[in-house]
Amino acid sequence: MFKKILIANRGEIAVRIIRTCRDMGIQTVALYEESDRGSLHVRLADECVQLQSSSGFFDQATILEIAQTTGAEAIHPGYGFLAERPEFIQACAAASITFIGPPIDVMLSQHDKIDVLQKIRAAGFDTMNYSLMSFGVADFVELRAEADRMGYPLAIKSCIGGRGRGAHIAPRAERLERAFQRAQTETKIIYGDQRVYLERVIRPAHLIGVQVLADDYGHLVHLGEREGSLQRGNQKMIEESPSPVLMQKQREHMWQTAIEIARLVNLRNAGTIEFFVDGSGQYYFSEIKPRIQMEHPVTEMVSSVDIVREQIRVAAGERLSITQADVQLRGHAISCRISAEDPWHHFMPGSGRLQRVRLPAGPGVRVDTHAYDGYQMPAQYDPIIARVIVWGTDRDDCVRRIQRALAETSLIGLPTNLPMHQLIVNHPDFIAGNYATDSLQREIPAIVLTERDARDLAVAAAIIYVRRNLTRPSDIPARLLSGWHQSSRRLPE
Amino acid sequence: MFKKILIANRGEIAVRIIRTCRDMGIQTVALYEESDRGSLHVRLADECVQLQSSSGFFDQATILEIAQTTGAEAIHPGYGFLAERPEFIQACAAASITFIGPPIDVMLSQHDKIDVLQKIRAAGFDTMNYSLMSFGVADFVELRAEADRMGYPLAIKSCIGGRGRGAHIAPRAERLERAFQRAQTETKIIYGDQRVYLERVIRPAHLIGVQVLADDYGHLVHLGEREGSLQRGNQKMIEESPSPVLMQKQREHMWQTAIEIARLVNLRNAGTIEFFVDGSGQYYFSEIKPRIQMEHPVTEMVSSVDIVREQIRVAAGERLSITQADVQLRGHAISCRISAEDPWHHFMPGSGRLQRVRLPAGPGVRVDTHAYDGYQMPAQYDPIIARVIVWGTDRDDCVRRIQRALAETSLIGLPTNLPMHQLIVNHPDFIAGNYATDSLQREIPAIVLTERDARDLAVAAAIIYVRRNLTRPSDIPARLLSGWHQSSRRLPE
Amino acid sequence: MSKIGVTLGGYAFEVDINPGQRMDSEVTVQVNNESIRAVVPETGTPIDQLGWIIVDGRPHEIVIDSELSWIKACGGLHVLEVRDLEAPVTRPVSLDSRIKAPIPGVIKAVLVKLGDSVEAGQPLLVLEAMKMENEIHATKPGIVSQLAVTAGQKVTLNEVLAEIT
Amino acid sequence: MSKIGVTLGGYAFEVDINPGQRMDSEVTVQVNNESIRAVVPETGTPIDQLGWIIVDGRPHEIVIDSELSWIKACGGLHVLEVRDLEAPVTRPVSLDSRIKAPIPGVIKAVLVKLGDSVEAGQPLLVLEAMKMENEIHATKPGIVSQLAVTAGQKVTLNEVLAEIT
Repeated sequence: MFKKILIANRGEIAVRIIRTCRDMGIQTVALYEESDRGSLHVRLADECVQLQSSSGFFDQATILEIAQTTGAEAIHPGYGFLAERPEFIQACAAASITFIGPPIDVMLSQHDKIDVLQKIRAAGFDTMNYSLMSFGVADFVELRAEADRMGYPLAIKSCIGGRGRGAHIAPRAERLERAFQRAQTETKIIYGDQRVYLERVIRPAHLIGVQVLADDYGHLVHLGEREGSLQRGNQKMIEESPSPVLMQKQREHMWQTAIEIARLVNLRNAGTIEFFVDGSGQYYFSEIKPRIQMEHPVTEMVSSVDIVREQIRVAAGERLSITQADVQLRGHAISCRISAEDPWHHFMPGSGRLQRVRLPAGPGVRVDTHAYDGYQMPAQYDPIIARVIVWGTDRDDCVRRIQRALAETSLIGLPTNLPMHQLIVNHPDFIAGNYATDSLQREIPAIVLTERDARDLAVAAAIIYVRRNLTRPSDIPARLLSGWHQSSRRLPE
Repeated sequence: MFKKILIANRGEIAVRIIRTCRDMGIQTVALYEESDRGSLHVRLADECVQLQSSSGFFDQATILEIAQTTGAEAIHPGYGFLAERPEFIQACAAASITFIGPPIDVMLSQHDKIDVLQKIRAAGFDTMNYSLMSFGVADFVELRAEADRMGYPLAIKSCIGGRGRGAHIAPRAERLERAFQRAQTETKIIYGDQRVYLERVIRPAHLIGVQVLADDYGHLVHLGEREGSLQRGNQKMIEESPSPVLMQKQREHMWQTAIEIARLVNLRNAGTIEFFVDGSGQYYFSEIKPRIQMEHPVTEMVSSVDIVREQIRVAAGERLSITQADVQLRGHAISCRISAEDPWHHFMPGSGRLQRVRLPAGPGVRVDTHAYDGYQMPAQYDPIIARVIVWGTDRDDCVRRIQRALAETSLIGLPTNLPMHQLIVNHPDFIAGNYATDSLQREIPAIVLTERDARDLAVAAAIIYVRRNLTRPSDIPARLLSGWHQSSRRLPE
Repeated sequence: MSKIGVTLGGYAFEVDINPGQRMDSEVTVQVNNESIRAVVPETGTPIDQLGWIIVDGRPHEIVIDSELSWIKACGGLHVLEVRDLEAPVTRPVSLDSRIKAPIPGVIKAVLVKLGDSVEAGQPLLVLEAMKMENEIHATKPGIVSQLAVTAGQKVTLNEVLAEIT
Repeated sequence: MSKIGVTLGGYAFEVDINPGQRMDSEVTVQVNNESIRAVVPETGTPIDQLGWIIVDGRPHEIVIDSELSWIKACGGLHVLEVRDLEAPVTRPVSLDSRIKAPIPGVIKAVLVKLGDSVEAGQPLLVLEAMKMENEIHATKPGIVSQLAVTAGQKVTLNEVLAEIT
């Protein structure tokens, strides 16, 4: 087993990986950029090195050099950044450092999404409908012709596998050009490649992934499925396991398909086979995510398997610690991604100091976060603050628990999407398990205050107003002073 | 099911109970004394009422009145305070309010400890050796005679069942009188009754309790055992489940005995049957704890059963949600009680403001606490801050995880016993599962700093010293100013 | 006795407070002729970090904006309007009409001009930040009474971009 | 250049720091002729709430006493002695010799008298607090140079009870 692992990532996923390393008695090396030196992933590591170049976590050469200098035998890439870069995996091999994730052959075979879809379809599995060609910057005319042939709605996606980003949906022909432009701009920024392809969109649908683990000795297990249909802007907001829409027979059928597809592509380490499910219960292969996914903890909660630990074991050449027969899926888990995005302000990401952080706890609650009280959240990264995951004996139990857990969460200092999560988990459709990929496109009605609650809050506001005025000026931080006094002075008479 | 429950307790156990109530969709009423109005148990409840009288949580009449005024149908007493007061249970019944705990007949039958021991022994179970008589203030001569007859070491214990407090040990004859005086003083304060009895002490021994749940329909299940041998001053510091010293056959035998004893006393709701185990593996009934115990979460972690939920179900007249066949004990759990006691200062309890609180999290970690960043800890209660509980697939896994969880815990503002817990869980004897009731009597060697760590900390101290001197005086809070400047002025030349 | 007018969630309240009483523990106020007891955290905490308040025996987890323009509680964010009814001019002390930069970035486009009449939700500006273009919308209907930025201009967090009155 | 002497864990170090450099991010110091880089939290946090420091690439979770008399790190509490070697008189700025009340309570007994020679760990006083009698022990060997309390006296938190020199 490795003695030391470098984590080529930051934030909550780096903390998540460091925790398992410590649980396994493995030392860790953390990386950070100047503005993020107070992040918990730095504080919890055994060693840490600052990234100096502007490429930061994309600076492959520097990161490999740090691994060698610190004596790390392996690199865990987390998700994003270097998680799916074949050239990085090759560079690791050349430097005799183990890459913790699917090996190069798997990564290369997943790199071109059209190839993957072709291969899966040729093996007899249903896939989404897709364009056989890819389209560059100058190919809008060809793309439009293909789009009109395929029919709408359509997704314009990067040809390179990745974080589900850069995809844009054209609900009808008139929106195709705008979607094409946006997709290409973002794909270029994210993947450094502008080629896109078309995929037919099923709407409403369910996005369901089956977690698969595999070692080098031919052992392959699945840990059940996760439903990740509740998305906003291609980012999953809430995930759960098992899916509330599948019946047991469908579920088992999908697991079997996932295992077969994983065997087909010779998947090793950890990966997720994702499917779209339509209204009739038919499911279609969408893509393979050859990495740890942000939402993996719901699977850990229902399976009691530490997925990161299995990743490390497999990368170290060991066998999986479990067989399929050992896996007992128990109860239900739900996960909410709390991020510093302001739902009242077009989901603008925020940055700055978290003044007060109180995370939910108690029975059945797990929190993965790199944030803490006083943490200075830098502006340049994904604004995720924490993932709140709960377990319950069944879905009803689990839903009440996530309602409770979110109600006990307190984050002061930054705008967050916490109230939006609360609206969702208290919505009758969510409670009934009745949602799909289009649910968050619909307006979610705001909380209606009862008169009694409104009165309570009015009393609170009035007392706080008086108390603020009574406070001696020297006790008021300058930013408050200027904020309030200036704004009241500035109001027109 | 109840719609509203009053929690006649505070702190971490009140938070624990409120969480399960919320998970069940039951409203809660919290109680608090003025100095504790910011505690999390108040903040998380649906309603809260301030206790005005100096008897506080012992003020039975007021608490019942509050239950009636707020429309609470049941009272959960937690542990301590009113958890084992037969007269309170009777008063609840008279007021048509359900007491959540073993019913009056169980409580009365457990009230006199000598009676209990007699009954259990008569049924053919091994008990600790004990004195058949009780002793009042004036009975030292008789007590000494009985003690000399029984042999040492001996425990002098209150005749009334309770929190394991008020017990004092006389290792030999010369220490008997002092132990007698102390036991009587404390027993009077805690239980309002001075009668004590003698019990032979096995040393070293293991203190192991079997968690039992029972409903009114004759269903009785156990959830395995907990080892609570690591004690300081009769308070368990660290608990684990399963016990590291029992072999599977012993374990199952003890479970069976516990079930039989529970049936014998007609135990209902939740209770723990406690045994002492000697060096030869023989075990002796010690007492029945007819209430939720502080250390119950280790059992919840290995059994996936919410004990508070079962308590509430049973009290509401429902059946247990599980049968013995449903109970699957999986993996291993360890719990540490973090309290504001200063291990470098004779375990003096502290009070005041917790300036910074960062609790451990991530896979397999649960924290029960009423504290948070900025919480003003009152002086008049048990100084417990938090219970950190971890789960692992086996004991080795679990031990590494508790080491990790404690290492990531940060509590600033009060002295705590956290470093003592760290010493224990990193000690080779604890790692090997090789400990007993006398282990914490031995000196635990302090952490020896490596030269490199010492150098790092010296650098830290020097930088902090310079930085403090550079800080403008107006930025230094008055208490620091006076602390430092005065103390350096006051040092003799 | 201070008279404070508070509007939120479609309700309006007049709260009478005797500022002579201690404001660090128990406070009694009058609302619509009813006397209500509140329990507040001790003083010393900035108001935007208070965290909780107990009103009439109900504990509320709250986060309140330092300018009293919103309060997060009861599972949502509620826009507040607080007026000191005894101030010489009773204008709201909260409810800022200015549009501020929610994130540092560069103004890519200005979609309105001074004096334009706008609807709530209408795009005013495009702000590029974190590699994304973000439309800045009007928070309420009104007239663009101030436009503080031009296309290409860098803006810092909370910099005033425009004002709708 | 400031010269700071630091003793802890049985080791003694001399740390040279140029106080002219910024102390809010990266700091370079000399220890035993070795140049070491440290990374510290930004200024604005009271020193007893700092929480972390990175020295030579190793992050340490720390809690340090505001009087610099101890540091909690590496899984334990370590007694510190910090001397400013360039101060006119080089006495420790930390290492308080006074015994303070660890909890408010009542002095039940005074077990030593002024001028007594005591050993480390020897009981000095009995303090009753929270219904328990607590013995207050000497923290180091020495002479009782001050005795500020008598039996029956109420004491507040951190009140000086005695001094051992």
